Order: sequence, then structure tokens, then C-alpha cells
Amino acid sequence: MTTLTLAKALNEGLRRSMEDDPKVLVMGEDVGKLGGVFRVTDGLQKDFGEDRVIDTPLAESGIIGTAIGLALRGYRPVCEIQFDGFVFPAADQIITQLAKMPLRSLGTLKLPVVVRIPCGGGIGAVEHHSESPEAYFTHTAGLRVVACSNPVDAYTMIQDAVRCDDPIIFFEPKRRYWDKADVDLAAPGLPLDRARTVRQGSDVTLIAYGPMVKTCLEAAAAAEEDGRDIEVIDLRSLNPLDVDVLTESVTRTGRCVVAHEAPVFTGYGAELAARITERCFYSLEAPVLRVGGFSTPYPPSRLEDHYLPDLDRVLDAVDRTFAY
Amino acid sequence: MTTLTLAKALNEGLRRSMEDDPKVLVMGEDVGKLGGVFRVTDGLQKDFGEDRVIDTPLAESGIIGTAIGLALRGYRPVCEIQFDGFVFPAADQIITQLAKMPLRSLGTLKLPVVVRIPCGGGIGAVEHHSESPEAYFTHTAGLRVVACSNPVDAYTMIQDAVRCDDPIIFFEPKRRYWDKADVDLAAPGLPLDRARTVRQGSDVTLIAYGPMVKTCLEAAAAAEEDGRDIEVIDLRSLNPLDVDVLTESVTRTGRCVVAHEAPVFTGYGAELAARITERCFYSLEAPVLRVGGFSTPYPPSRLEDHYLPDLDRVLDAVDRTFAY
Amino acid sequence: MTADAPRGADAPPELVQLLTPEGERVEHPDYDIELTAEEVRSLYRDLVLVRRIDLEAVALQRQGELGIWASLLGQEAAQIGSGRALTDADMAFPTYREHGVAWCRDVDPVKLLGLFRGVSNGGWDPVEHNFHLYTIVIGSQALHAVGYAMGIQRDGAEAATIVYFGDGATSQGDVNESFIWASVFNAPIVFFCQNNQWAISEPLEKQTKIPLYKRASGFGFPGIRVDGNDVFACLAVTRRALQNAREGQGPTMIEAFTYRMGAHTTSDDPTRYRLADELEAWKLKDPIERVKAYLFKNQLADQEFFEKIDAEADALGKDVRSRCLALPDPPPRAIFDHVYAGAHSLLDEEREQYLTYLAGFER
Amino acid sequence: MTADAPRGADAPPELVQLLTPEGERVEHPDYDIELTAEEVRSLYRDLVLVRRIDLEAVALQRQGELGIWASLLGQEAAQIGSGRALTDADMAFPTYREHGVAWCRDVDPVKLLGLFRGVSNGGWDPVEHNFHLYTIVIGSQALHAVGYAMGIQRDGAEAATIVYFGDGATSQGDVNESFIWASVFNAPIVFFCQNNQWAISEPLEKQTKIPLYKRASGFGFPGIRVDGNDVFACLAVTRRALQNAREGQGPTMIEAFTYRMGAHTTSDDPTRYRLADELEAWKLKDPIERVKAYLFKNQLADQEFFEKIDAEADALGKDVRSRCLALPDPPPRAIFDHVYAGAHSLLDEEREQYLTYLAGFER
Ligand SMILES: Cc1ncc(C[n+]2csc(CCOP(=O)(O)OP(=O)(O)O)c2C)c(N)n1
Ligand SMILES: Cc1ncc(C[n+]2csc(CCOP(=O)(O)OP(=O)(O)O)c2C)c(N)n1
Ligand SMILES: [Mg+2]
Ligand SMILES: [Mg+2]
Repeated sequence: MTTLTLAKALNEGLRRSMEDDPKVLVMGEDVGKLGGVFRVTDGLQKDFGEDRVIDTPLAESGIIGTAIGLALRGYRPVCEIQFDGFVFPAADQIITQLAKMPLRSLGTLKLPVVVRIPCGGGIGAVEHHSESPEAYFTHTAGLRVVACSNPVDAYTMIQDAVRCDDPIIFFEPKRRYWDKADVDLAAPGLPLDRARTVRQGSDVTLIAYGPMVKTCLEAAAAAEEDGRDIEVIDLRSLNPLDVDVLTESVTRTGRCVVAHEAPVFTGYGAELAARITERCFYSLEAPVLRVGGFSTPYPPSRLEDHYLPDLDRVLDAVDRTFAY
Repeated sequence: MTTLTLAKALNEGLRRSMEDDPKVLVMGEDVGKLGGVFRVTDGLQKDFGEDRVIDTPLAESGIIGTAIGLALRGYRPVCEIQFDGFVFPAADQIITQLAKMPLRSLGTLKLPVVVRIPCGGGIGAVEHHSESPEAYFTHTAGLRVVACSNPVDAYTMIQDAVRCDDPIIFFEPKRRYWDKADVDLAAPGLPLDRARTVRQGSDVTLIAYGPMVKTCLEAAAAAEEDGRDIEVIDLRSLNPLDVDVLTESVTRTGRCVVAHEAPVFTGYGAELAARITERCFYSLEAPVLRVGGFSTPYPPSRLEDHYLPDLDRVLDAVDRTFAY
Repeated sequence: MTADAPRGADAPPELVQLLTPEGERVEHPDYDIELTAEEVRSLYRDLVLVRRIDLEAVALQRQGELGIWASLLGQEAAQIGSGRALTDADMAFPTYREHGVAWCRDVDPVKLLGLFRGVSNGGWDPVEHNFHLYTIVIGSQALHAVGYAMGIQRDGAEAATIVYFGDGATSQGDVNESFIWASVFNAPIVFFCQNNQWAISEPLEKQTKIPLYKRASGFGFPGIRVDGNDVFACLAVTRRALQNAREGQGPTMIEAFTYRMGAHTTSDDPTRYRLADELEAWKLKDPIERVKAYLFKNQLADQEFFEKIDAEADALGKDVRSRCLALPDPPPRAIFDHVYAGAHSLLDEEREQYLTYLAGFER
Repeated sequence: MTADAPRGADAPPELVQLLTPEGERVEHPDYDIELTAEEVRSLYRDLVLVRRIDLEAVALQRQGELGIWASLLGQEAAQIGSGRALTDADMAFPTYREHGVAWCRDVDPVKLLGLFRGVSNGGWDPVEHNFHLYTIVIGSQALHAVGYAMGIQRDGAEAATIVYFGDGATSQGDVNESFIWASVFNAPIVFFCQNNQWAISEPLEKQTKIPLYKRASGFGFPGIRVDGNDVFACLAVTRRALQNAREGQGPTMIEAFTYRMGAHTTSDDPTRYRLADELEAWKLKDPIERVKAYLFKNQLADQEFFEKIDAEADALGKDVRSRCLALPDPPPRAIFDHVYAGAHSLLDEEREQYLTYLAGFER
């Protein structure tokens, strides 16, 4: 067991991936000498050289586009997008090329590209540094989309993502980078596409992923004091979705709240609500309620505590499901 | 009354907008002499000159980026994206700039930019020419998103869009461009953000927009023969959503099916299902069911009839809501 | 700094040319090339055969057998010249009009037709042919090509990459980013721009004020303009650029100055935006006629040879046609296959549901 | 074609310079300028005051009053020189470090601080100041600026546009597309690139192999490299380029060769990636010291003047500080306001729900 921050767990996972497979590359802005603005790639260039840890020109389309080319040549690039809000210049390469090329080739080509995106708010940053763009990618067929929430998962999920033959968007919860946990570096993780019930409960199912998992666990702990028994599920994989775990839980609890930082409107929570309702229609005592960002751009940081769903807003939604 | 195709109705609407306001510009690839690949801008350059109808270099980011600049200088650009699949190089300009600049300026700046996107499949085209990217934009706060389904709406909606001070993504149903209708060129339209009930019914509510409205009307007509009375709603505006019309209808019918061409997973239909369920929980006899594209890239054209929801698939979903 | 794009008959001065439109061999101080009679005849054959495939495809489209077709008419020399400069180890990234390059890479023409017929979005194995899939989103393959070239570098391989794009594509951010990447990483790549003077209805002036080959200078690598209707010059210039790339001298941009003789695609109507006499002027510079004239004049081929090639072309056309018509539609399940390399619960469920639904109709 | 980016002490030969680091006035055949003593003193004052604002902002960040700050230290001459070249009718598009240009456009410095404090994502009225909002997505404002310049053209106005971006930004597709648009439409725009040698931790070689000002030649318009630490040269070169633009001569790219003396932002730690002696070499080229030396040597200002300016700077610093601390947090409803110009049912509902929810806590 080693105590690691989430950022360091990713760093260790990447290091291990690079040791295991000489085809694994790391690329992005400032990932080399600086080790990335969050130090997730710290020390990798020193140990694996500039050919494997590549400081790129400042252009996200270029990062993903050349990563695709490297993958076509047999490499396994792990790309860093410096902040969530800067993934959009790469949207075309991700959506029209990365996601669609395997099918276009009738399976001849594999594109094992990992796109790492530090995501979410809560760090007092300026515009474009606090966004949650997951729904743009979960709606893009051909991509897998995952989100880690804690150091233990971060360590195995990044390695599993690198090993996976499909392109993956890998969301990292920015404000949790410095959270610590004991990580067993030898223990295998849960398969990449599986959700985890992080807290058992019988009254209501709370679904989250990435940075909101911790908030939901805190909410559940607070609710316990009021005698409410909340089950919390950490999705881990957003596409594909481990829907069976959700169905089982909601069938049991009859109530469900989903929480994310992204705007609620057409957000990922809409899919959860719609799908769970299809599956658990007769078990639901209340509609699946969603807690999330507003239908506004992410606000300036002095207002972000209002925008980010907190314990109170999550519990307010839980309460509302009991009002039905 | 004049009989117009949908494409021609848009053309007439644009012409009128340009006549009414000298600040209105049209810009895009091949919009000038050629009149656009679908001839929606036919004849406009001849009549309004090259300064107002601008054939641009081949770069979508450039089109939207310069349109933003023109709007900042007081112009009202109407941009054409040649095909749905080519909007992604402009994703960054649309999502991080066009959508967010008004708020960033605390309302000092208005960005009356219209982004016209011919969308959807069914025309036997090659890759990237048949997509339905609406969910990417409905999830982007700061944008308005509308979709016309017929010549009458096309004519007024495009004019309303040009007059609107907010940026608008304007979806045009490609395979309906040649549909004809009688258009009263003097009649005002329904406000841009309002849905229209295009067929009254009492058994189930069918919600669609753009190209699927016609399919749904056909489905409703076919169902009538089987004695099933389907209400069909044409959303027209996807963001904002005219949710009251939907709530009223579903409260009455107790059943709802939503249909679109885009993949179901995290698609716009998820929002409809989630929101309607929140509003109409006690009235629903069955979960809101979704009919749409699969979680795959748009297939090669010889398979598109399988991918596109047709009358049978819509009615199959209707039947399934009655199985609850 | 005015537009320098004579779309008419006059060749701009800086053009590398080895064979005049009249079939005269000319010398060039930097780019000379020795070609045996056999090699020239072989190039001629390539040119004729790819034109024939193209004609057949246009006809098939007219008859409703293809959804659309992007004709290479007029661009045969640019494609065969550059395509024949490639070694087996080199990798090519096409746009969507590179049927001539595909021919050089031994891709079955019927596979190209399949894409335009709508039976697949790709169709051939890019690894088998070292010829990537057609890319329809203008310019995006330029970055793939540079990334691939960076992979070649890392492998220490003796190979280069070539990427094809049009004059219109030079306006895309991706193409310009690919110039930056190539220059910064000194990647073994050749940017082969077929300047066919038009991007659908837009003439070159809508993309640039100066000759396109000069773009390269802004990024720190050489740009060359070659007569794109001269197969010898295209071969010579591309061969040299590829060799430079393989030897670690970094990227080159080649602007093949040519002309799109047909419509943009079969859906397009060029009479709406361009004058017939432009076309007439370019007809005099036909890429095939000049090789034929050269072979004739120098008695490197006789009537019998030309007839043989024509017969071969006819046979090829027939073969392509019949195999195109025989192309089966893919089964519905093909929608779902190969979207992911591994299992994917959502897709697997959708596949099963849809196939069950379909089976319901058969009952 | 090797990297030509002497980040050390030696000025590259092609640099336009009018004032040496030692404060000597030098002649330049193309870019001379006459400046009265009053004008020079005024430029000096600008330089000192913006540096003082910047220092205060860094201090405020250290004390937790700003979330982050992007310091302009070392780039004062590039910004004041170019900023003072603008007429009121000209329009400027900044990135996020153009505090000196903002100063020239009469934007209250506290508004800049507000953005970095997190009270708004903008803060000033771009129309009032003809100074657009800061743009954080690297390079995207270059296209806005060109579009704006196309608007000026259509208005037939006597004005130009200037857009600011860094060396790193030159790699973005958008910036290159903006070069194309500007060239094709002959837009009245000046591209002002502050090459401060670094894009966070990445040295210039990661963005280009050749001097950046040469990029312009690939797009068909002139590029000029100016000593970015020489306020006279920056003023002269920018003034000329703006005038050319206003007169219909199209775009110019100016590369202001300068140095980021501080960290990328207050969150950055440059000791991880660059050597201290590079910084030392550049300290000798300080943009303020050379103007001071010039004023002194030529007896255009005395000790009293310098003291007066320093006192003014201190007062300004204090004022900025106290007004920054007094900046109120926006009310929660500001999240919803101005997202749309018109009514928006969804947003209106969310606003109401949230305000009701909040009110619940007050009960
Ligand atoms: C990103 C993108 N935008 C628009 C299109 C539509 N389109 C297809 S071909 C074409 C013109 C291409 O011109 P050019 O690059 O000169 O190539 P050519 O067709 O002349 O070979 C356009 C605009 C596209 N395929 N991709
Ligand atoms: C599209 C985008 N990608 C990444 C970033 C993160 N980022 C902020 S500043 C910066 C470096 C900018 O360098 P340069 O253009 O030279 O400007 P400078 O900061 O030196 O003034 C980066 C990578 C960003 N803001 N936008
Ligand atoms: Mg072309
Ligand atoms: Mg810089």
C-alpha cells in the first residue's frame, strides 16, 4: 500500500503503462519538462525521453490529429488536453476522425488513443478551466468515455484505458487531484466499463461520477444523521453505461437522483433519467431527479459555489423525491 | 399564397431579411455564384453583391470566427455550414466564443449570428453528410437551437432567427428541402421559441422536430387506420424548449414517444424523456420511449433505411407504450 | 501580392515541367529524370486505365448505381506521377479524389466505387496497401499523415509519408497545423496539394492571394510548384521530395498545378460558376495526350500498343462495372459491427434489439 | 532552416530597433519616428504605471485576492508602443496578458483585476473602449479581429484592427485561418505577435523552426520583427502597419521580439523549465530602463520627473489595490443574467427555482 494523491496515482499508472509497452507515448502541451500543469506526467520525460513524452505545439486539433496518425503506425498515444474548456479545437478530430475511423475501416484499424481531460470546477479558476464536457463525447458513437473519482481507480483505470484498443475520453476530476488514498499498486481494478456501488443504501439511489462522487458520499453521510439511507453509485464508465447495476439498485430503492456538474439541459443525467425510467418504470416512486449546473456558461469563480451542486442541493433533490 | 419548396422558402426568407436590414450578410462555402449546394442562397449574391453574400475560404472555424467579428461590428451574419458533419471544425468558435461572449460582456455585446446547418440523412450521401448534431448545441448554454420542418415555418423562422439578437443554430431538414407547400408570404409565423401541435390526438403524444415531423405525421395517419389516435408535436425550438405544450399534451394522453434521427444515447430525446417524466410523473401510463439512431456512426447509405427511424419503428414504440 | 493563379492556358514561370503539352521533353536544372521506354509506356497505361475507371464510375453514377462520384478527370498525371514515386514502405493519405493514387497502391477500384455506392465508408485495408482510407472532412488527414510520419521517425524506418489535399483544403486550420507539426518535428512527409483551381464553385482566389506552393516558406520548409498535368515532372519532383524526407531532411510541399476537368462531383453543375473557354484552354494541356505524343514522336510505342491499352481499358471498365453491380448490400448488422474493437454493452444490446425487431417482420 | 530564436542576449539581425538597451537612439532606414520630449516622457510614464499595476496584481494574487494573474512583466514596451499607435477609431483584440494595451485604451485596471479575481468573465464595455474582452482560448480572437476588420471595410470607415497573440498561439489553426481570411479579403488588420519566447513551459522551438515574422510570407503579406523591448520601435512599426491597413494595403504581421520576465501566470513555476541566466541576459534589455537612460542622457527629464512618476505609480498601485479589495462579489442571479439577450423560458425557470431555493435558507 502506498499513499498517493489522485494526480500521483495517474502518474504511477502512466509510468507503469509506459514501462510495460514501449509503444505507449504521452503527448500534449507542457507534459514534458513541466510535467503538465497538474504534474500528472511529472518525471516521465526525464525517464522515457523526448520521443515518448512529447511537448507539442499549442494546438489541440494537432494533438489529436497527430495522435491518430501515430496510432495508425502502431503507437498508443495518451494525449493531455490541458483543461476541459480547450478540448473544443480538437472536437472535429475527436468526433469525425478518432471516433469513426475504426468502423470506417471495417475493423481493420484500431485506434488506441487515450484523451485525458482534467475536468470540472471548484478550483477558483478563470473561464474555460472548470467545465464538464462529457455529454459531447458520450453522444459520440465510437468513443468510450470514463471518469475516475479517486486515487485507487485512477491508478488502474488509466492503465486499462491505455491497454484498451478503442479510443477513450478519460475524465480526471480536477478538484480531486490532491485527494489522497492508499493504493495497492499490485491489485487489479474493476473492469473499465463497470460501475461501483460505493455506498449501500435502501432508501434512494444517488448516481454520480468524477468529482461529484465525493460530494454525494458526503451527502449520504449527512443524510444518515437524518435517518435516510442513501445508496451511492460511482459510474466510472459513462459510455458504455453499466446499466444493470443501476437498474438493480433503483428497483430496490424506488427513488433515484443523478448529480453532475455539467448543465442539466441535455446533459448526461438526462440519459440516466430516461434509461432508468424505461427500465424501472414500475418500481419508481418518484421521477428520477437531476442535480447539476444551470443552463448557463460556467460562471466566474466567485459564483461557482452556487453553480456546482453541493451537499445541500443534492439532498434537496433527495428530499424532493420523497415528496412524491 | 405561393407554392414553395422548403429550400425556396428559406431563400425567400433570407432575401426578405436582407432587404429589410442592410446589416444582414450571408456567408459560407459556395453560397455566392453557386447559391449553395442546396441552392438555399440562390441568386442572393447577384442581387445583394459580393460584400453581402460572401464566398469564404474553405474553413468552418474561420466562417464562424469572422462572423463573430462582423457581428461585433454591427452586422448580422447568416452562416451556412455546408453539411451537418462539417460543423465540428467550427465547434470551438461556436461553443467557447459565440455562445459565451454575450455573458462574458455582461450583456454589452449582442451576437446575432445565425448558423444554418442542413441536417439529417435519407439522401443517399457519403459519410458526414447525413448527421444530426443538435444535441451538441442544445447542451451549449448561450445558444438558441431551432429546427424547421416545412416550407411555411422555414420562411418565417429564418426571418425570426435573423432578427433575434442571440446566436442561433438553425437546422434545416435536408431530405425535406424539396417538399412543397403553399406559403403566405405576408403571414407572421408562430414565435420562434414555440412548439406547434401539428396533429391533435388523445391516445399518445408523438414528439419530433425537423425531418422526423413528416415521418411522425405519416405514422399517425397509418395508426389512425388501426384506431389509434396520435397527437403529433413539432418542437420547432429545441433550446429553449416549449415544455408547457408537451406537459399539457402528455398529461392528457398519458403516453409519449419521442423520435429523432440522432443516436438515442445522450441524444436530445433523453432530455425530453427526463423532463416530461419530471412534469407528468403521475399521468404517465408508460415510460417515455425514444426512437432514434443507433449508438453508431451514421452508416453507409445502403444501410441508412435501417438507421433512420421510419414509420414502422415509430409505431413499434407507440405499441410498446401500450404494452405497459 | 496579387492573385497569381492563371487558370487559363499560360503556365506560370516557376512551374517545374519536363514534358510540354505538345509532348516535347524539356530539361530542368534541378529535377531531371531518366525514364526507360518501358517505364513511360507503363505510366501511359496507368493514366489511360485510371481515366477509364473514372469514366465508368461517372457512367455508373448517372445510371443510379453510385450515390455520387468525385471524378479525377484532368488530374491523372498528378496522381500517377506522385503515386508511382512511392515505394512499398511509404504511406499515402488521400482525400476522396485520389483514385489514381489508389491504383498505384493496388487498391481494387471496385472498393472505391463501393464507398460512393454506399456499401461502406471505407472498404480497403489501409495497412495492406499502405494507402489510408479516403477522408471526406477536408484537411483532417494532413494531421494523421504527420503523426504517421512521426511514427516512422520513432521506428527508425526507411520510409516517408505523402498526404494529398486540394487547393481549398489549404485554408483549413488542420492543414496549417500539420505544416507546423511537420516542421517542428522534421517529419518525413510530403504535402502533395493538387491545385485544380477550384474548390467546388470557389476559384483559387478565395483561398489565397499568392501561389500556394509559397505557403511552405512561412513554415520553414521548401515548396515547389510542378506542372500537375506532366506525369514525368510529378514523378521526378515527388520522388526527390520523398527521398529527402526519408533521409531526414524534413517536409516538402508540392503544389501540382492542374485542373479539374469535370464537375466537382456528379452532383455539381459547373456551368453555374465557370466559363467554358477555361476548360477548353486546359484541354490543350491534357495529361494523357502529351505522353501519347511523346511516345509517338520518339517511336517508343506504335499504334498496336495504343490499341492494346485501349482494349485493356475497355476490359477493365467492363470488369469494374460488372463487379460494382454485383456488390452486395451489407447486412443490417454491419451497422453495429466494428464500431468498437471490444465488447460494448450498449451497442450489443441495440444490435440484438434491432435484429430481433427485424426478425419480427419475417414471421 | 534551423531554429532561429536567440532567447539570450543577442538581438537577431533583422530586428527593427530605434532605441538600444543602453538608451541610444539609432536610425532605421524604413521606420523612423519623431517624438517630442513630452511624448517620450508620456511613454515612460505609461511603461512605469502599467508595470506598477502588474506588480500590485501579482501581490494581490499572492495574498489570495485574485485567483490567478498573468503578468506582463518585460512586455511593457511591446504593449505600450503598439497601444499608443492606435487611434480612437481603431479596434484592439487582446489575449489575456494585454494589460498595457488596456491601459492605452482607458480600461480601468480594476476591471482587469476583476476578471482574475473571479467577479466576471469580462468586465469592461468593449464598444466604449474599442478594446475587446480578454480571450482565453488561445488564438480564437484572431478570427474575430479579421471579421471585425471586414466590417470596417464594409462600413468604408477610416480605421484598422489590431489583434494580440503570443508565440504559442501561432500554432493554432484559428490564427492561421485568420491569416488566410485577412489576406484573401485584404482586411485592414495588424497581427501583433508578442514573441515572449515561451508558451508556459514550451520554448519557441516547439512552435516554429524559423523566425515567426516569416510566417506572414507564406500567406502573402508582410511580416516584420521589431525589438519588443523598444517602445519607440514598437510604436513606429505598429503605426505604419495600421496606417497601411487603413489605406487599403491589407494586413501586416508584427513579431515583437520580447521576453516574459515573470512566470506564465502566478500558478506557474518557471524554475522547472528555464535557466536563470536567460532571465539575467534579458534583464539587461529592460524596456523601461532604456527609456529612462535615454531621457536622462538627453536631459529630457530630471530626477524630479522620475520621482513624480514613481509617486504617481505608488498612488495608482494603492488605488488599484483598495478598489480591488472593495470589489463586491456578484449576486447569485448574475449567473443567469445576460446569457441571452431575450427571454429564455428554460433559463428563466432555472433562475427562479434557484433563487427560491436560496431564499429557503434565509427563512
Ligand atoms: C470540413 C469540410 N467542409 C466542407 C466540405 C464540403 N466540401 C467537399 S469538397 C469541397 C471543396 C474541396 O476543394 P479542394 O480542397 O480544392 O479539393 P477538390 O475537390 O478540388 O479536389 C467542399 C467545400 C467538406 N468535405 N469538409
Ligand atoms: C486553446 C487553448 N489551449 C490551451 C490553453 C492553455 N494555455 C494558456 S496560456 C498557454 C500558453 C500561451 O502561450 P503564448 O501564446 O506564447 O502566450 P503567452 O502566455 O506567452 O503570452 C496555454 C497553453 C489555452 N488557454 N487555450
Ligand atoms: Mg480544388
Ligand atoms: Mg509566449
